[in-house]
Formats: sequence, C-alpha cells, structure tokens
Amino acid sequence: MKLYEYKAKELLKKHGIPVPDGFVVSSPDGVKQLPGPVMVKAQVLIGGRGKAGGIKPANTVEEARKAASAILGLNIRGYVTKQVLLERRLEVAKELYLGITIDRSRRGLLLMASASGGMDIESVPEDKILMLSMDPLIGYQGFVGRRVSGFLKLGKEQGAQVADIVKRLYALMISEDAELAEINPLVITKDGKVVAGDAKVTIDSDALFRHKEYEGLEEDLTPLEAKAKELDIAFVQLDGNIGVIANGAGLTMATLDSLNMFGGRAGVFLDLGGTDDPEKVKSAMLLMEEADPKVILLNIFGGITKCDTVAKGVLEAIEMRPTSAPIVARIKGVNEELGRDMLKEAGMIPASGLSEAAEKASKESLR
Amino acid sequence: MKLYEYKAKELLKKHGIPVPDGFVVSSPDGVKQLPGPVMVKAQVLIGGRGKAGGIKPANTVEEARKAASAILGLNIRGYVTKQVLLERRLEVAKELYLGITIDRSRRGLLLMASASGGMDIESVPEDKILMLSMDPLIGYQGFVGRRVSGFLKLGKEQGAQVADIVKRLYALMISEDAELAEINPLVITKDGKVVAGDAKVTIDSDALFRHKEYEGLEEDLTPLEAKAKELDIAFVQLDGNIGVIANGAGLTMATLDSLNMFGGRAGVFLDLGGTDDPEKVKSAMLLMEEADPKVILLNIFGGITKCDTVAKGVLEAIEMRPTSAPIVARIKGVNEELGRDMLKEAGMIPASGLSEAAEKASKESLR
Amino acid sequence: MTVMIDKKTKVVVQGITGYQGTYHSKAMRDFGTNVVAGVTPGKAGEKVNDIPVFDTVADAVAETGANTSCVFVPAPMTKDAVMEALDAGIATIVVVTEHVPVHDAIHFVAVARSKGVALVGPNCPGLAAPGVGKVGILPSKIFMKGTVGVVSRSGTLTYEIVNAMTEHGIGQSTCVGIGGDRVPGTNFVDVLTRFQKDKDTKKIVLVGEIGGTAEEEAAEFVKAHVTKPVVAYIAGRTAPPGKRMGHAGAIIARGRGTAESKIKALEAAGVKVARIPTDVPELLR
Amino acid sequence: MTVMIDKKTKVVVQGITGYQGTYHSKAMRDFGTNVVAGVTPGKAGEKVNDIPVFDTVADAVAETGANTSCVFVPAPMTKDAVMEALDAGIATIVVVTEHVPVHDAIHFVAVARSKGVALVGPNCPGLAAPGVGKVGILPSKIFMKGTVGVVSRSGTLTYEIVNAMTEHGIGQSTCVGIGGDRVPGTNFVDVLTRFQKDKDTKKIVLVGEIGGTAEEEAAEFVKAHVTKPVVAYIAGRTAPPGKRMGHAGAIIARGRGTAESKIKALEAAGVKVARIPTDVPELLR
Repeated sequence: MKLYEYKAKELLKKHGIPVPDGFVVSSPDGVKQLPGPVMVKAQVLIGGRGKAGGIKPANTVEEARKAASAILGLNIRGYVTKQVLLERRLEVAKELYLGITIDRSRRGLLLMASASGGMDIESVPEDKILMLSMDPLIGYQGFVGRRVSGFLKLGKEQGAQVADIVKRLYALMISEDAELAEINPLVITKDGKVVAGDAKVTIDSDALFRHKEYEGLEEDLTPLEAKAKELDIAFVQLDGNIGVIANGAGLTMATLDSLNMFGGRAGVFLDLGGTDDPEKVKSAMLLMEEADPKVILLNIFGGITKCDTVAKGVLEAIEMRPTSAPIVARIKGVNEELGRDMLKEAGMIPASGLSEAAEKASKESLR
Repeated sequence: MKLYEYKAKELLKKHGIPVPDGFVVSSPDGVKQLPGPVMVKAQVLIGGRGKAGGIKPANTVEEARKAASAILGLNIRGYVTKQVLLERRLEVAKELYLGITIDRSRRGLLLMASASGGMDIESVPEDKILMLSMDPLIGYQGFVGRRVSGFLKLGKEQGAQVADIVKRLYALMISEDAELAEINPLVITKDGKVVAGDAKVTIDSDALFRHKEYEGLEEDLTPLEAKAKELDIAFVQLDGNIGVIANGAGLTMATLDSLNMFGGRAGVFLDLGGTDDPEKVKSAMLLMEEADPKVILLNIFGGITKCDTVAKGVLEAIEMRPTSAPIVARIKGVNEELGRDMLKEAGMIPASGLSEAAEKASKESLR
Repeated sequence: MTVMIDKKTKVVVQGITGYQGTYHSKAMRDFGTNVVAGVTPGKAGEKVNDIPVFDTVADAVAETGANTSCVFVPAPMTKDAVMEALDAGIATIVVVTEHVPVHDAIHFVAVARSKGVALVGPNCPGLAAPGVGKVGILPSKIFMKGTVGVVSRSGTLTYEIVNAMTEHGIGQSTCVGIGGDRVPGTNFVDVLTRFQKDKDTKKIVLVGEIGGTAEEEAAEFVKAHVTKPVVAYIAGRTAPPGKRMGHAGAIIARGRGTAESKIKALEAAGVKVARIPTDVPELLR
Repeated sequence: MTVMIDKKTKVVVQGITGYQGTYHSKAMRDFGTNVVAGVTPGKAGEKVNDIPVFDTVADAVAETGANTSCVFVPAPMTKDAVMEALDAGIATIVVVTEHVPVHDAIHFVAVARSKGVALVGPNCPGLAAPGVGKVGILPSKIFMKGTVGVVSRSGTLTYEIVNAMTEHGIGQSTCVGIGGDRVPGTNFVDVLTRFQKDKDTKKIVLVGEIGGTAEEEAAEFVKAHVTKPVVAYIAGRTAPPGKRMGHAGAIIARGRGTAESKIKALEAAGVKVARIPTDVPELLR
C-alpha cells in the first residue's frame, strides 16, 4: 500500500528522521498560519507532480491559499488531488538520494544511495549509485552507515547525520513492514542540516494484519478496483475489448499472450490468484459483467475443485446479471466434460485448451 | 550485576510480566498502607532468606512494621539487610519454575521450565525440567511458548499466560542485556492468574555502557572489594594466609593450584586480567598490602610490557605503603633479568618459574 | 533420482487440521508420498486421514522421524511455523501459504539458507516427482513419470504446461513450483543447480514471468553451468507495464525485468523460448 | 600444515590506529605474518607501520585481498566491527577485545557460524603457528616450531605452558587461545576437530579451567574422535567455589563444571592430566 507523501513523512518523523515543518489540508480555508515560506504540494500517488503544476511556492497565507486552491482538484495523470501538503521551504545546498527496498536477487534488503539525488536519479550512471545488499542476519550495523556516508563523500558532520538517517530508515522498513522507503531528494540545507525533501513509503499489504494503524487509510481506487480489492481479485484495466478472467498471475499473463497470438486484445483482466474457488469465480463473473467487455474469456485451471461446481457458479452469475457478450469458457480439472457440457448448454463457447480458447475469443472480439 | 528482587520485579513489570503489588522500604516507618495481606521480604543478594528469618507474613500495617523492623539489619549469610520488599501475598495453587540464562555449550540462550518450581528446584530430576536451547538466529517464536506450556501440561488459559511470560522474559533478556532472568516460583494463583513470586535478574556488566539506568545501583561490597572493582581487578577473599597477585584468571588459579602442591594456602587473590600494565600491578600491590597477608606472591606473565618497568611499579608501591610480609616475585617477560635484579636488591624473593615461586611462597607462609 | 524429494522423504503437514491441510495430506499420500505426521497446536492425539496429529514439530520429528514439512498455516503464523520446522531439524520445507509478509519471508529464508535447509516458497504449489511423491498442492493427475525437470515461478501456469507436456507424452522427473513471491526460499538457480546434477533429468523446462531479474540470473547460470537442453516460457510478453515502485525499482531494473530482456538473455544462453505455453512440448522434442 | 592460519593468510587489523592495534600489527608482522591492511573509520589514506589504513573492511578487502581479521576495537564497537568483517567476506576473525557484551557475542558468533567463518574469541589472545605467523597478541618469543597443537581457554596461563614446553625443547604446530568468555566463537571441540585432521600436529595440549562444561564436552569428543595423544591441565583444582547464578547454574551444571568433574571426564577419555602447569612438558614426552 503506497502512502501519500505527508503520511510517509509522518512515519519518517516518528522514526526520528528530520522532515520540514508542515501540515496537510483538504481545503484552502484550512491554511491559517505558515511555518515560514512554504511549498504547496499535491498529495497524489503518482510521480511528475511538479511538471503537472502540482507544486507551488508561497510566502504568505494568502499566497498559500491561492496555491492550494489551484492544486486541490487538479487531475494529475488520472489522479485527482484531494489534499495538499504545505511545508516549510528548504534552502537546498545539495540533493542526495537514499532508498531501501526488497532485494529479490539476494533475498534481503537493498540499500541505495547517491550523491546525485533529485528527479533525474533514474538516469544517473550505475557507478554513481551505491547499491548495498544487506544481509538479513546482520541487519543494520554502524558500518552500513559509514559505507553510505563514505560513498557520498560527506564531511564528518553531514556524514554522521546521513548515517543516522540510514539507521532509522532501516528500522522503519522493519518495524513498519515497508517494502519501499525512499527519500528523494535527501536535502543538505545551506545551514548544514540533512532533511527529507520528499518521501515514498510503501507498506507491505500482506502485513497489514499487524498494523491496524493503517486501517481505513484512503486509497485512490475506481469503484470496480475497490470491489475487486475487497474480493482479493487482481484487477487491471487495459485498452482492448476482451475481458479475461483467469486464476494465477502467470496463467493470466499467458492467456493475454495467447490472445495476442490470435490478434485479440484484452480490455480488462481479473486474476483470482491460485484459486478456483467457485464462489470467487462467480464474484469475478459478476464484476466482469459490470466492466462490460465485448467478449469474456474465462480460463480456469482447476486444482482441487470440480469443474461442474465452477460451471454452476458461472451460470448463477449470468442468471443474476445477464450479459450480451459472448463467453468463451475453458475450465480444466476434475469432471471436465460435465462442466463443459453445462456451459455449452447455457450458450457459452466451450474450449478445452488454452490456445483454442484464445483463438475463439479473439475471433469473437474481431467480429 | 545481580539485581535485588524488587529491582528485578520492576524489570519484569516493565516488560509486562505480572508481579504482586508491592513496595520497598528501608525503615519500618516507610510502611504507611498495605495492598492487602503481605509478605515482608529481606532484599539481599543471596539465597536462603526464608530459612534465615528474612521473610515474614503480615496482615496489618502494625504487623508489617514489626516484621520490617525484625528483618532490617538482619545479617543473612554475611549480607546485611538494608531494605525490605512488602508484597501482596499470593494464594498459591501451584509453583512453576522458569528461567533463561546463557547457554555456553550451544552458544545461545537456554530456556528452562519445570512444573516443580520452588525452593527444591535444584534437586528436581532432569526429565522434569524442560531445557530448550534457543537458536540465536531464530530467537523467540510462538512455538517456544507452546513447547513450554505443553511441557508444563497447563490448560489453555494458563498455558497462554505462561507462553506470554516466556516471550516477555526473552525480550527482557535481550533488551536489558541480562545474563540471567529467573522466576522461581512462577505462581499459579488459586484464581488462575500466573504471577512471578520471586525473581532473579543479573545484568551483564560488560553491557552497562548502554544501560545508564543502572548507574549508581547499590551493590553489597566490602571496602576492599569496592576498590578492586573500581580498578577492574578481580578480588576474592579466601581463608589462607598468602596474598596472590597474578594476571589472568587461568594463571591465577594455576598459581593457587601450585601453592597447594607445596602446602601453601591463598588468603586473598587479585587477578589483573590479561594485562601486565605496570600501573595496574602497582595498584594491586597497594591493595594487597591493605589486605595484610602473611606472604605476598606476585606472579606476572608479561606480554608486551618490560619486566623492569613492572618491577619499578612494585617498588614504588612498597615505598608508598611499606609491608612486613615477605614478597615472592616472579615476573616473566622482556628484560626479565633486569627486573629480577631490581626486586632482589629491594629485599624481595625472586623466582624464575611458577613452581619455584609457589614453593618459596609456601615455605615462607609456613614459617 | 529426483530433486528435493525421494523415497526417504517423510512429510509432516503443519496445519493439517485446516481445510487445505486435510485435503492435501490425503492427496499427497494418494500420490505415493509418505505422510507421517500432522501438527496443529492443541490437537495432539487426534488423527486426520489416519495421520497422527502432534502439538509441535519437535514432537512429530521425535515420534515419526519426519524430515520434510509442508506448511499450510495462515500467513500471520507462517513465520512461527517455518521457524519451528527449522528449529526441529527439518531438512526440506515447502511453504504453500500465500500472503506471507515479505519481512517474515526474508527472515525465515535467511535462517533456512544459513542452515542449508531447502525451503521452497512461500506462496508456492510445491514439488512433485511422479512415481515418488509430492509435497504441496500440485494437482496429481497432470503428471507423468519422465525425464524433464520443470521449474516455475507460477502456479496454475505450471499446471497448464505440465498438463500440455503429459498430453504430448512427455513425462517429468521432478517439477518444482518455486512460487512467485519476491523473496523465494528457492530460486531458479537453486533448482537448475539440482537439475544439472540429477541423473534422471535429461531436459529442463523453465517457466518465468515478467518482473524482477530472476530469469536473467537463470540465463547467466544456464550459460555458465547447465549442459542439459533448456526450454523456457516467459509469461507477460503482452502484459502492460506495472505501476512503478518509486525510483528504486527503476534503479535496480535498469532495463531488465521485461519479457524482452528475459527472452533475450535466455536465448543468448542457448535456451529455446516458447511464444505461448502450449508451444513448450514441441520445443522439447 | 597449520590450523586456521597458513601462508595464504592476509591480515587486516581492525582498530589499527589504537595503541594495541599499532603495537600488535608490528608484532604480528615481525612474527612472519602477512599484515596487509588496517581499518579505522575516518583514517583512510594513513599508514601504520607502513601498513595502509582504510575506512572500511570492504575497502581493505577490495584493495588488498585480506582474508583474516584481527579485531582490537573497543568493546562497545566490537559487534559492529565483527559484522563488518563478516559482511565483507573475511574467512577467519580473531577478536582480541575483552568485555564484549554477551548478547553481542551470541549474535555475531551465530552469524559467523552460519556462514562457516572461523571466529576466535572474543576476549582471546588469538592464534600462533611458529614459522608461519600469528593473529592476535600471543607473545612471540615463547614459541618454537614443533608438532604439538595447543588449545586453551586461558590467556597468560597459555603463555606459561607454551613457555614451559619451549624451555623443555617441545615445539608447537599451532597454538589457539580460544578465550575464556562464556560464548566463544571457537571452542575446544572446534579446535580438536582441526588438530585431529592436521597432519603436522602429533600431540595435543588442552588447557582448561573450572566453570562451564566445555572440558567435559571436549573429553567426550576426544573419546569418540581423537586418536592423537592429549595432555591437559585444568586450572582451579583448589579454587573456591564461585558465587552461584540463581538456580539456573545448578540446573545446568548438575555436578559438572568442577575441576574434579573435568579431570575425571578427561582421564576417562585417556587424557593425561597435569596437576600443575609445569608438569605439562613431562607428560608430553
């Protein structure tokens, strides 16, 4: 779960990492007083706010209200701004980059640091970025901080501040169950302080059961996305016209690949995860009908459930919410023939293999 | 550093382990009000308080004052009682044992539990005591608590309470840098609560640098013990008449063994640790002269310091505080002959080997 | 010979009294696996499918000599369960449970690796060796004894491909579903190492997907160390790019992680890459 | 052959700019050791005894190929230093520092063991192989090249015994001072294992002391696995019983831990036990 900048900075502050003084408002009237000259920053979960006009400076309450007023409601790459963060403006001497994320290859955490922080970090050459794989059995130790501040060629004072921030960012990762904690830029101010200019924190949604404090945190979701999330179904909007329901990320992607082979293009896909639970299949069918695709392709590889039971769920869904879209259905597993017959009888287009299903759905979609 | 019972229980409480309501006083007048019927318990760092009359029940403030009055000042196996703990009396249904200590053999922590807690725990047969070596890389996990409560054959409710206490005791060990945390008895009360009846906690004195909260905690030391501690010299009082100064625990014990071979008996020994720092040798000599033994045996195996420098320190000490005791000195290392000559000239009895030194000192002591 | 499972495998099912544990302990046994014990705290003395249930893994190991665990306990308790298995000296652990917090996985995977314990998962279907046994939830009926080793990051897609192989008369030596989580106890390289050594594995099928760089690392390993023919399929050739995780993802990936990058790396290592899953059997001929 | 040190040993001294680090880096080199680097944060570019100083162990390893570390940093920083060495891939670590918090030692010893790194100490004099080199603070002049392996929990007592051996013309293959701390990275059994394998070690001297059960465990190991003659000395035969640590100590010890128990166990394993240290040379004949 991605956190808004202001929320991420609250977390940094909780862990003792310096952030600029500031506050968040959802209406210009919320601005009563400033901690000094500020930046007014759109709170959206997408990059490129600055270029989209989502960040403006202000020196007085009046200017700040004006800026807030301009930014609130702003649509930034599809995300509508509902809150702005007003934050004391930093006198920037230098911008660093500091981030910790999951290291898939080394199966631990990866610490990244660069003296070339800021918006262009992605194009900084590899040798200008320190990438330290952190051994989970060793965890954070003082030498990690020393290696970072040494790489950044910082003097004793800023070096110590940065090392301390690295230590605290690591503690944040672990204790908050974060999968990403990134400070970019990490600002060295003209008076020698090290302060988090911007922050991105993503909380591992699998760990939310032990972080009740994140319950009810607002997320930017369309109604269909929200419903899918509630059902623990992965929902992705694409630009084709075939609605795909499959179980398992790999199988879902393989289904898209197969459609592509036959000229079909997926418009939305629902991934049930590794399950073929008939109830979940039924929910997905209902959801899919709301998305109103031209063709529906159902590709379920059954593990332990019987195909006829799954087919029954599909039929119930259609009964509850009839659709005009042709449905190509392929259900693999126990009692396969029985399931296929049930679906065929109900007017669906049965298929026995993945290729066959993809070919039939593509053909229907191009009609 | 051993903690008094009341201090140990404060730590348990801090970590969420139930302890009886209570308070500590150093004078009977300190007793103003009771939390109910109490036990008045001598606070000394030695076992066997009960048998020595150091624990008495009381039901009223008057009885409590009387008990406190009887116990305060009581000499329990050499330790004078300066404080008493007044603690709500537990209605005991069952006494368990629970302890965590350092596991030298497995190089981790050792968890011990028994359903036969109380004073006789040391004579409980081995199969009645669960001894779990805890893997440092695994640490406390729920299964540890389950194994303890399973072994103790507790019902669901007490089992859960005990598992929780195990978890907290482990956390206490780690975060307080304890080398021992023992609850004996761990009481199951008649109303089904699990409460620490007595507690022993020893803090690793090597970790005190990160536990400023223990600074200035009172310890029961004789004046010589206190001085030795300040100088980081191990001081042990024995019942012979030879004062031994050596460097290193092993060498010190080997010196005692060698004395014993020749009929000598050590009366006090000072172990400087692995060092032959001339200043420390000098301090030890001064301390030893205060202990006033019949013979002094100095056995220093030098590493990097010159023997003449060490000898010079010894001579300075004798000059500062002359002694009538014969001094047998053996200093091994660089410039050995030079050092020996200096000591001989000052009237000491030099020896070149450990056996020779032990033999000479024993002979002097038996004169 | 097989990989990570053999005739000496004795399985303890952690969470055996749950729905999945009960169902799959039977399915494993029906596939020929020696399932000797189950563990559910507080249920010692019960039986599930005639399999004795114990309170702790230590008890199960002491009583039955179990050396392999299959973990079905809910995600919040998975770390505890895996650590319990590690502490009890279990040599192979298959963690089926999905939605395990990533920091929990990092911790128990590191401990397992430090002890030389083979841990597969979390969020994996497990492993199956036709004619020997299976540990996990792979559907029994798709398998056929043979000489192709299958390793896959995907669940149902693995079934799809194994099923296609079997339908074409191509059997499997061992199939290892390593799971799609970000911190897998066993990765492609770990399994490729074993397949390369395994005398009964003649060819290898590798099923990957977009994201991460595990396939690129597998390609490097194949190039350097694998002499057996390898066929791969990478799912997601036509998938949309996912939402990015801050700058960190881009810094790490540096252009890798896409289907193109993976396919290119594999082909450069001499691997035949299928366009769609159903092409795999053909490429194995 | 020698144990834990050989001609390929390249030593980095952590804390080289301190008094002990400076003194002993020279003493090690004078004994023939290849001391290639020192580490003190913030002192990169300096030299100590002509040995280059680096900010981090990683830098020292990258620049000099150091594979062995000798740690002299103060106790509060020792855990950090040892972990840094472990992280940098150092294969052998000698921790001279005393007064290391026991929980720090537990942690870094566990990590070292999980990585197969040989860690000696903390609070140990280190190891010396006459004619090859030394890592630690053992006084050079007491040694003489020979075929007796010495392992000891004690510091100065080791010197006493080695010195007595050398005075009697009995040389040493390797001497390992494992240190007297409660959680030693290397214990008697670890070193006995190595001595038993080492072709140049013909006899073994074991120096123990009262407390703990390491000597009893060593005796068991000798009985089961050591074919070479072993001579032991246990310090503390006449020492007073120490103050007890709660009941826990007694529960663990159950009568072991005393000099009598240790001597009895060793003698039962065929070990000759000296009454006083100076008897050791005679028993080696």
